[in-house]
Amino acid sequence: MSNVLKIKKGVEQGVNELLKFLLESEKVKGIFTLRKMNENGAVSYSLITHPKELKNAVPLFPLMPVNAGKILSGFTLKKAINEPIAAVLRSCELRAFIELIKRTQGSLENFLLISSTCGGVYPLKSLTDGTFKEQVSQYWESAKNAEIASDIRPTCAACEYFIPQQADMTIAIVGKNDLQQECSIFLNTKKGEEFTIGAPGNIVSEEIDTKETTKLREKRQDQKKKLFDEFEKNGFGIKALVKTFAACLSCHGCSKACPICYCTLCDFDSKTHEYLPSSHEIELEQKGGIRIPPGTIFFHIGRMIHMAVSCVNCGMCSDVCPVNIPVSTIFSKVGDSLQKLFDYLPGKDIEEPVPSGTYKEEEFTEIGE
Amino acid sequence: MNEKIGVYVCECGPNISERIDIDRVLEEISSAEGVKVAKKFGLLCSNDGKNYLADEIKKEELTHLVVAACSPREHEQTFMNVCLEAGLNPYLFQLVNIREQCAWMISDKEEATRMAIKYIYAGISRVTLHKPLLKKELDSIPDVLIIGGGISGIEAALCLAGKDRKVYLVEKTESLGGMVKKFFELLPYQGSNLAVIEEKIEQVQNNENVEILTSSEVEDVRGFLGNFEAVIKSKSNGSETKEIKIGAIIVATGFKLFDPKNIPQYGYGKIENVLDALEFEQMSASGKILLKNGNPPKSVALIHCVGRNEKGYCSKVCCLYSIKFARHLQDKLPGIDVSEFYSDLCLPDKADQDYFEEAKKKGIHFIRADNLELKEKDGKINVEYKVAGGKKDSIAVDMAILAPAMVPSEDTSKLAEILNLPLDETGFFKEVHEMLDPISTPIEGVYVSGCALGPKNIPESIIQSQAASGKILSSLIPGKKIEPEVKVSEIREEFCTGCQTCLSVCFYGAISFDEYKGISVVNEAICRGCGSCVGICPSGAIRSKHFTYPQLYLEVLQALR
Amino acid sequence: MNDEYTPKIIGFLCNWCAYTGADLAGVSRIQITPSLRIIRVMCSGRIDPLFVLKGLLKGADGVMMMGCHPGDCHYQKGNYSARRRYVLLQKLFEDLGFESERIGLWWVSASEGPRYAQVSSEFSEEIKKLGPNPVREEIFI
Amino acid sequence: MKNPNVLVIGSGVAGMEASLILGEAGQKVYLIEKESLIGGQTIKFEEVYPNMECATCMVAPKQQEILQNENIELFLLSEVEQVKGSVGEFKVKIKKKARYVSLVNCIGCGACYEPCPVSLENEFEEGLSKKKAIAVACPGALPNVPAIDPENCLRLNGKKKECQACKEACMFDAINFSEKDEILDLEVGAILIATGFGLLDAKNLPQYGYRKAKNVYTAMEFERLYAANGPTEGKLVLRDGETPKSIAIIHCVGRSEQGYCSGVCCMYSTKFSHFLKHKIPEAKICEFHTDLCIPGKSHQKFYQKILNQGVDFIRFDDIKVEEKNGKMQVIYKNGNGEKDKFIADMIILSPAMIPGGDTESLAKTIGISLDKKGFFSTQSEKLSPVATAVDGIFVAGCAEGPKDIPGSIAQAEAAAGKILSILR
Amino acid sequence: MTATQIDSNKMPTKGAIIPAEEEINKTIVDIFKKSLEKKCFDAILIPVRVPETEAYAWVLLKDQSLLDEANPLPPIISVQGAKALRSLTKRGKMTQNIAAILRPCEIRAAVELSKLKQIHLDNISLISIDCPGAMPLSDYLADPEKSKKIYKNVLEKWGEDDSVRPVCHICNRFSLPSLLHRKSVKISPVEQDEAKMPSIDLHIGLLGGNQEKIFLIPVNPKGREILEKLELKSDDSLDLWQTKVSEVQEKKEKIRKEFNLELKEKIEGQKKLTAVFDECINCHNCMRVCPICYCQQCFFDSDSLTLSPETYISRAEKKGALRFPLDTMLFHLGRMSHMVLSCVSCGVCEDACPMSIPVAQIFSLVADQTQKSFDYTPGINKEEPLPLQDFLEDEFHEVETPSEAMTPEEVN
Amino acid sequence: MKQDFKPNIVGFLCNWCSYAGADLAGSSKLEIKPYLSVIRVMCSSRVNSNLVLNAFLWGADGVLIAGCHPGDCHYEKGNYYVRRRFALLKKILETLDLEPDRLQLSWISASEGKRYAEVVNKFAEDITRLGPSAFHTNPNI
Repeated sequence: MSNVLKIKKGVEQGVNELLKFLLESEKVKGIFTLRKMNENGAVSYSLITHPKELKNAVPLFPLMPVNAGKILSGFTLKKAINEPIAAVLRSCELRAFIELIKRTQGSLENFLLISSTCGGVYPLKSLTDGTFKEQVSQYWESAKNAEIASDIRPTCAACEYFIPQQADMTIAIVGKNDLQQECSIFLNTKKGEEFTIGAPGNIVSEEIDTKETTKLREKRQDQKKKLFDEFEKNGFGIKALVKTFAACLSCHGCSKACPICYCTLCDFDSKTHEYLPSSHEIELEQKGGIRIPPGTIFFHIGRMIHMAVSCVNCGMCSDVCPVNIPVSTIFSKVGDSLQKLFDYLPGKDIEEPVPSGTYKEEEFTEIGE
Repeated sequence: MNEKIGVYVCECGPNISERIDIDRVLEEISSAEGVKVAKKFGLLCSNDGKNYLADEIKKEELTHLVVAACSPREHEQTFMNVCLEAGLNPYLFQLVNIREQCAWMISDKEEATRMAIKYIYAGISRVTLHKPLLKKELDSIPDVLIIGGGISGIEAALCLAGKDRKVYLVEKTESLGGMVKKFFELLPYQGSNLAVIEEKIEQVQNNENVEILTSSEVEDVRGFLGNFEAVIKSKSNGSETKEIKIGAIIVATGFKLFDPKNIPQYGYGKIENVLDALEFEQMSASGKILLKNGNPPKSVALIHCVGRNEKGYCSKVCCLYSIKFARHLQDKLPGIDVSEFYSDLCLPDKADQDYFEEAKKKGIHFIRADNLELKEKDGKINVEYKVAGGKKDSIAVDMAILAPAMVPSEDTSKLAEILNLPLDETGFFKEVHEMLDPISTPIEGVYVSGCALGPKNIPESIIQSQAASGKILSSLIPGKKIEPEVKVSEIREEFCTGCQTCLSVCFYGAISFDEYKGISVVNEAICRGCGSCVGICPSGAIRSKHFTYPQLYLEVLQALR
Repeated sequence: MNDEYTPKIIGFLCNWCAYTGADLAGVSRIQITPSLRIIRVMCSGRIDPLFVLKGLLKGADGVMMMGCHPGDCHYQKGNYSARRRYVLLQKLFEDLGFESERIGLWWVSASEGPRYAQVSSEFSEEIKKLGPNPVREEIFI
Repeated sequence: MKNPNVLVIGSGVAGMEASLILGEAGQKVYLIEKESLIGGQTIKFEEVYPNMECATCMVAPKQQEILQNENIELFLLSEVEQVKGSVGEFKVKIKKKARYVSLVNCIGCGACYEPCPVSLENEFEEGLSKKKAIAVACPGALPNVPAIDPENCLRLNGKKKECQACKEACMFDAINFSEKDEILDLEVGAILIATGFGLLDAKNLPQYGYRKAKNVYTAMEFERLYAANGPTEGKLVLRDGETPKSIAIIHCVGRSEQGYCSGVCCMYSTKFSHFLKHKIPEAKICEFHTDLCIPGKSHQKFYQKILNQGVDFIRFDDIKVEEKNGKMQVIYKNGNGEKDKFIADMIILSPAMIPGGDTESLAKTIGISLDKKGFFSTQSEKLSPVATAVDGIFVAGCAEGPKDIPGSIAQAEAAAGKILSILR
Repeated sequence: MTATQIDSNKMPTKGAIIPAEEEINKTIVDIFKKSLEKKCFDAILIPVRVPETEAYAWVLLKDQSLLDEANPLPPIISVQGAKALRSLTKRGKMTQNIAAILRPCEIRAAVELSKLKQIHLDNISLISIDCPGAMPLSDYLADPEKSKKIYKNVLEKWGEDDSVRPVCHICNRFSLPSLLHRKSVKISPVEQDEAKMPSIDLHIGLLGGNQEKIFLIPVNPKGREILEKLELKSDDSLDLWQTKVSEVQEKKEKIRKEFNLELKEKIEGQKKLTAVFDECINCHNCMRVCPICYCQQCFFDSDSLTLSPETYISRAEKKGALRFPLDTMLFHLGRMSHMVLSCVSCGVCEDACPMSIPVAQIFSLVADQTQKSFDYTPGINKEEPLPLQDFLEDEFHEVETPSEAMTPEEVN
Repeated sequence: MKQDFKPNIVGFLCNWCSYAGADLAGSSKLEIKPYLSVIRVMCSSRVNSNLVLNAFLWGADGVLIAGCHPGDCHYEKGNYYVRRRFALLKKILETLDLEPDRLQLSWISASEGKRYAEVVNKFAEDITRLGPSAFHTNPNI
């Protein structure tokens, strides 16, 4: 059981109320959250420092233009912030941020982390093809009923980690019947409680995990299985992969959008993987023909080797792919399996080391003998 | 962050203190991040001030120093020396100019204070990104390669060769002396002094510190000031090549004459007894001034400015030597009729005019004319011309001597390529700065002297050789190391894409391309730190130390406070 | 399948144990499979999974990784990391439907010349059974 | 053992260049300058031909270097009194006049000018502007420290002994009225003379109307007139404030009287046209010349460019300037012997370059000879164009004869080269 | 005349006319099969359909059978051809003779890259083809079958069907030999004419062929040599092709003008432009697929711009809010300033933009203006220097503050 | 136009000419409007488009680049390159109608203290007339 701040307002207004309180009471220097930019529905993350700008804040808006974990990492890369900032971000974004901090790509210090039980987000494409407005009308209803909202990112539909783990406060959405009347904010940490002292609303005690959340988790798990099965049905092995990645432009947009891919200069973009003309010619001699630029499969599997154990299934990679390759499905399938192998859930615990950076002497002992 | 920045504001007597509210400045900036102390002082550039600063650096264990005072052009060096003395790397210091460009320019105290605060903030945030730069010292070779064994090359060799400095004198032909050896007389108004030349050749031949390589050519040169390597190919020894190491190079490859055949109306090569100046020099040197038919000429036309318009410049020396020819002809063949056809007389040396006046008195005709045309007529040469006002006229003479423009010698462009030196529009080597640095080239340590740079008389050629020697003697001292510029450009290898754009804009040839790695490489010994390459590199792979992007970028940010 | 077929196998051997072991096999004149091309690395921990991946995608029929036995690493811990990476790689191959049998990791000490010969010829045999790596004919890879 | 120190007399471009080269080589250099600032004539120019570079920008870094180089000891307001000894061991006496302002204490703020009650003609500005008895020659002068003119300072010349307006204004205690002239003894191994040139006084040639007709300027006056740091801050105006609409530039002023061509006047006159054409595009400009002397590989091109811009070049045989009804006219005979005239608002004279004012006395002091034209003579018959007849004494720049800037610099570098060569 | 206008006197007038028996695509492919047979080339770089998919990839091939699935003019541009060439030759020149069949914008990008030392063109014969444009990647991927049909129509009705991407629709550089670069290069006048020609050897003319024949047009001696080896006479008249090229050109110029006027209206000014780029999510796909953006590491991806959080906070405080990711506008304008003079308006940036921002249209508009002011058309001839690596002493005075701080009038 | 608008102008000055010119303006006690912050660079050619754009997009109301007059560059050719780059940038801003008047390129020599003051004051006036840059307040930039 934990303390819950109840604000008698619809969840969206309620959160805004809280944010306004935090900023106006100068408990925080700024609010990092989604902000509406124009009438087309485009949103972006913004650091809001003036309460008047909060009118455009849409913290729970079901779109993810970028993974906020990546943004916060860049924000605190040089050093930690020295005054408190409240950051509103989704579970997978928070997990990504924590994964990055494990790699010293940022700092949690002085952040007040606000998250929510997540109903998923819509693909960015829905914004550009104009379907978003219609789709989003269903969103809150589905969340309330602990259903999978239709048309959300496939990876969201298959995400079972929608309850954030490391947040100071969690806004309950999934399965909350009274969404439109009441905003429930779970105060998970001492920090969360301290910051809400004096906030509007009253405190009660509740459990975040409910029957409803379990229901959604199960549905999502089913969906995941379905998704993975479908992928496997499409074929396995090198031939299938070639087909899957046939249209790949080698733009590497997936890696740029990926929160976990934090390298300044990606190895696959570096000189290491440039070919001498002579090696092209040798291969041409052997095969009669070669794809140019080469290394499409190598890049994707290589990237997988580098980051799949930390993949948080946010789905950014699929969204930015100009040729609609289901990158996130493949990565979450492989990620899922590798994470199980090392019994590791990315972003769950900031103290837990990244599997590739550690080992146990007594593991996999059958190997190599 | 563990910076301990000290900020010191100089009152500069009343100059700053009366125009800027220093106390407010201090109050404002003392809370800036990383600032450990912020203080003011009466006059920091005074001895007291310098001692005070040095003490402060030590006492406060400062890691960075910001001084807000006058222009860096005034006292940057002064305070850098203070840092050195106090054991702080001088590049961890920033001088903020709040006098010239702030106190003295803005009369409103409030505004001046506001600007001063901005500037100091910029200095503080910039200085935190400063890197300690270290002076580099490179060994250098004092030896010198001189290309060209004419009067220029010989003079330079004599000036430079010494116990501790060897000179390689490379000459393409079989013997030293160059053009001047073909003359019958050197300086017109001082009598025949060819002996001086012979004496110099002998001196250089007897100098054990000069290695003379005749019938040789430079094939390849690599390196930079103090450390060049050159490959010399000798034609006489069965095309043997020799590699030498030198610290500096002087190019003294001289000139040749414009070929008058290019201008048919002078009839050169077609009409008998039309000579060019060099042919006449040699004829005179032989002592026999004769026409093709074996008779001495009775009348001679001297024609100036042959090729001047075509080449687009005046060769300066032709007027004087043509007068020399005229007087020589009068001396040797008394009674001869000599006419000089000129466009403008160019006699800029202080003694030239007298020499000319004397010639005029001796009855030499000076005719300002244009549109000259030489035609064969009755076994004589008919010179047709126009005088001012457009009147046509003509005279018939036995012999005509053309004074063609001086043009670059054959190998100039080839050598320019080997040495990576620029040529100017006229095809001569181009000096790095026509006014200020007339014998240097963009490649530090490579000098050009004499007519390889353009038309010149003998004393001027000698002066240039001595000048090049002077530059070398002062910059390449045996046993002393050379200290290249510290604030140079550097390449971040992994980010360089090898587009070579930086090469194209580097005036000094400081950047080369590493074919193997596929990246550009800065030679820090050559780079002067202008940052042109940084300005054009799209990826930011090249950056200039002490003026890096983030440093400037923080200044911009503070400017927008 | 052609009887003549000799697979191309790349072996990444750590300098201190496996490579010495291989040398020992040579000195002892033990017959080694001719399919194996050895690449020496200082430690099995240096074997970048990308090496392995690249080898396979460029047409190697098999890749062997060999290092010191656990606890014997010349650099104390390198082989533990290698083991994790190998496990990761193998799992990944399985997930993607690659023939994960084409890679293998063995601990071979400096004195284990015969073991070296044995594991390599066994692996070679297995690869032979698998046949040539299908990647070799793949143009659009 | 030869004394490695060098005495350089004159701090124009030649003197500076030689000092810097010698200084860089590690030689101790005593640089003597009779004025209160360094830089010589070049710093008076706004721009230089043929590339129209800004002279100040070119020279300022060198001036800074002179002031900062540890090997160069600068003596301003100083002259050579006596030279004894021979190569490797010259003994020199220098007279250093009092400046009355401390080079160490003064920071160049200029607070002292304002209160000074004396107003004088500024010689540096060719008399085109005024200055105070305590002043720097021009804005940007280096060192940026004023000097007091003792002849005109009311306190020092005794007219108003109690005046100390400047001292009161100075916050740095930089002014010291009790400073005295000093005699200094120096020992050097070699001496370089780089005392530069003067211009023939156009007053001596009455036909040009200088100082009679109102708007006749000498070349040097014109240089200052259009200099951005000059008396009008670069504004091109006549004495009455009008902008000139027709300008005559007369070359070869004094050429036949002096018996030589100065070699640079044609080019700098053309440069004036370039500038005038640029500033006052509609102005009519006429250059009067005799033989055009434009050697140098890029000079003819420059001349051609100006010619194409519509500047008239007229070859004259005979020329004079007259003022009639307030209008100045140039009356001349052209190359064909025809008489003609040109009405001009402004006339610029390009007078011959002559030896610097104290050349003769310096030659006597040092004990070396002058040539027929009054310049220092070199051993040109021995092909030693920078060496004088006395071993160890060299000459560079216009002290040796009329020269352009690169010619002076080359000679200075050559002299430095010879000095380094003999002193090693 | 500007480089984009057609000077029919300078266009090649003779070539070989090949009748197309079935599809023109097959005719072209057959020629290339023959060229491999006749050893005109050792290998060919051409787009090939990936088996069992609708995707196209660049393949360098020797094996003739691979040509069966080749298509020199697929309905889409997947990887920009210049990028493929760069991948092939960035580290040095090929030793074998390669024919590369690319669209005009791809060739031009390749020529620009060769100036930037990213492509070694030695031993590579660039073969261009009249290009009707390509379809938007997203349209094609949504329904390949339908798209193929549409594209057929595009090929038949040059310039009329606007199912192609906007930048293709307004492209006026669709036939390379019609472009000549204006500036003389530093070689002898005898070679001048040839040097002004685009840096291609051979051109495949489709215009004027009515889907019944194609024109093989040699641009230089090497091109003629190739035709000789193919046993083709190159003395057929190209009148048909020329006329059609001029006609389409005229049409396109008009469309382009109107289009750009409209576009300007939409994006011009601070507010509008900011709004256009508001939706940018900073994925940098546009830069990554851009053939001209050749940097190993984009400046805007590097650490040069990372600052401490305080600076961001203070920036936010000035405005009340600050958008993240930061500096997207800086990225677009900065990238523009880096590459726009070499921009060939190939449109791949727009294709790759997940937010459907009209990047290519904007860049193409700016490229038009900037290239005009530098009198530069990118990618025509490899000898022509890149504008920013070159200068004239006397130019662009209009951008300087007049050196007269005071005019004579003011003085008076 | 508001009375209290104090524009923020960033000026990149080359060390050898323009910075010296600015110093001269100061030592000549010429009055300038206190809106320009000077950033010293060794050569005007060091100023790349990113620096200018940075300043501009981050809210500078005006950006001035000043260098030696053409032909006077201390590094011989730098200012010719910067002029080209500047012409490009100006054209881009012009095409997109992004207030190109907020950028200025001036040649100011070491002796032109007066000119420096005039240029800066005139520019400040122009910018004041233009009013604050909208980038300054746009939270999306």
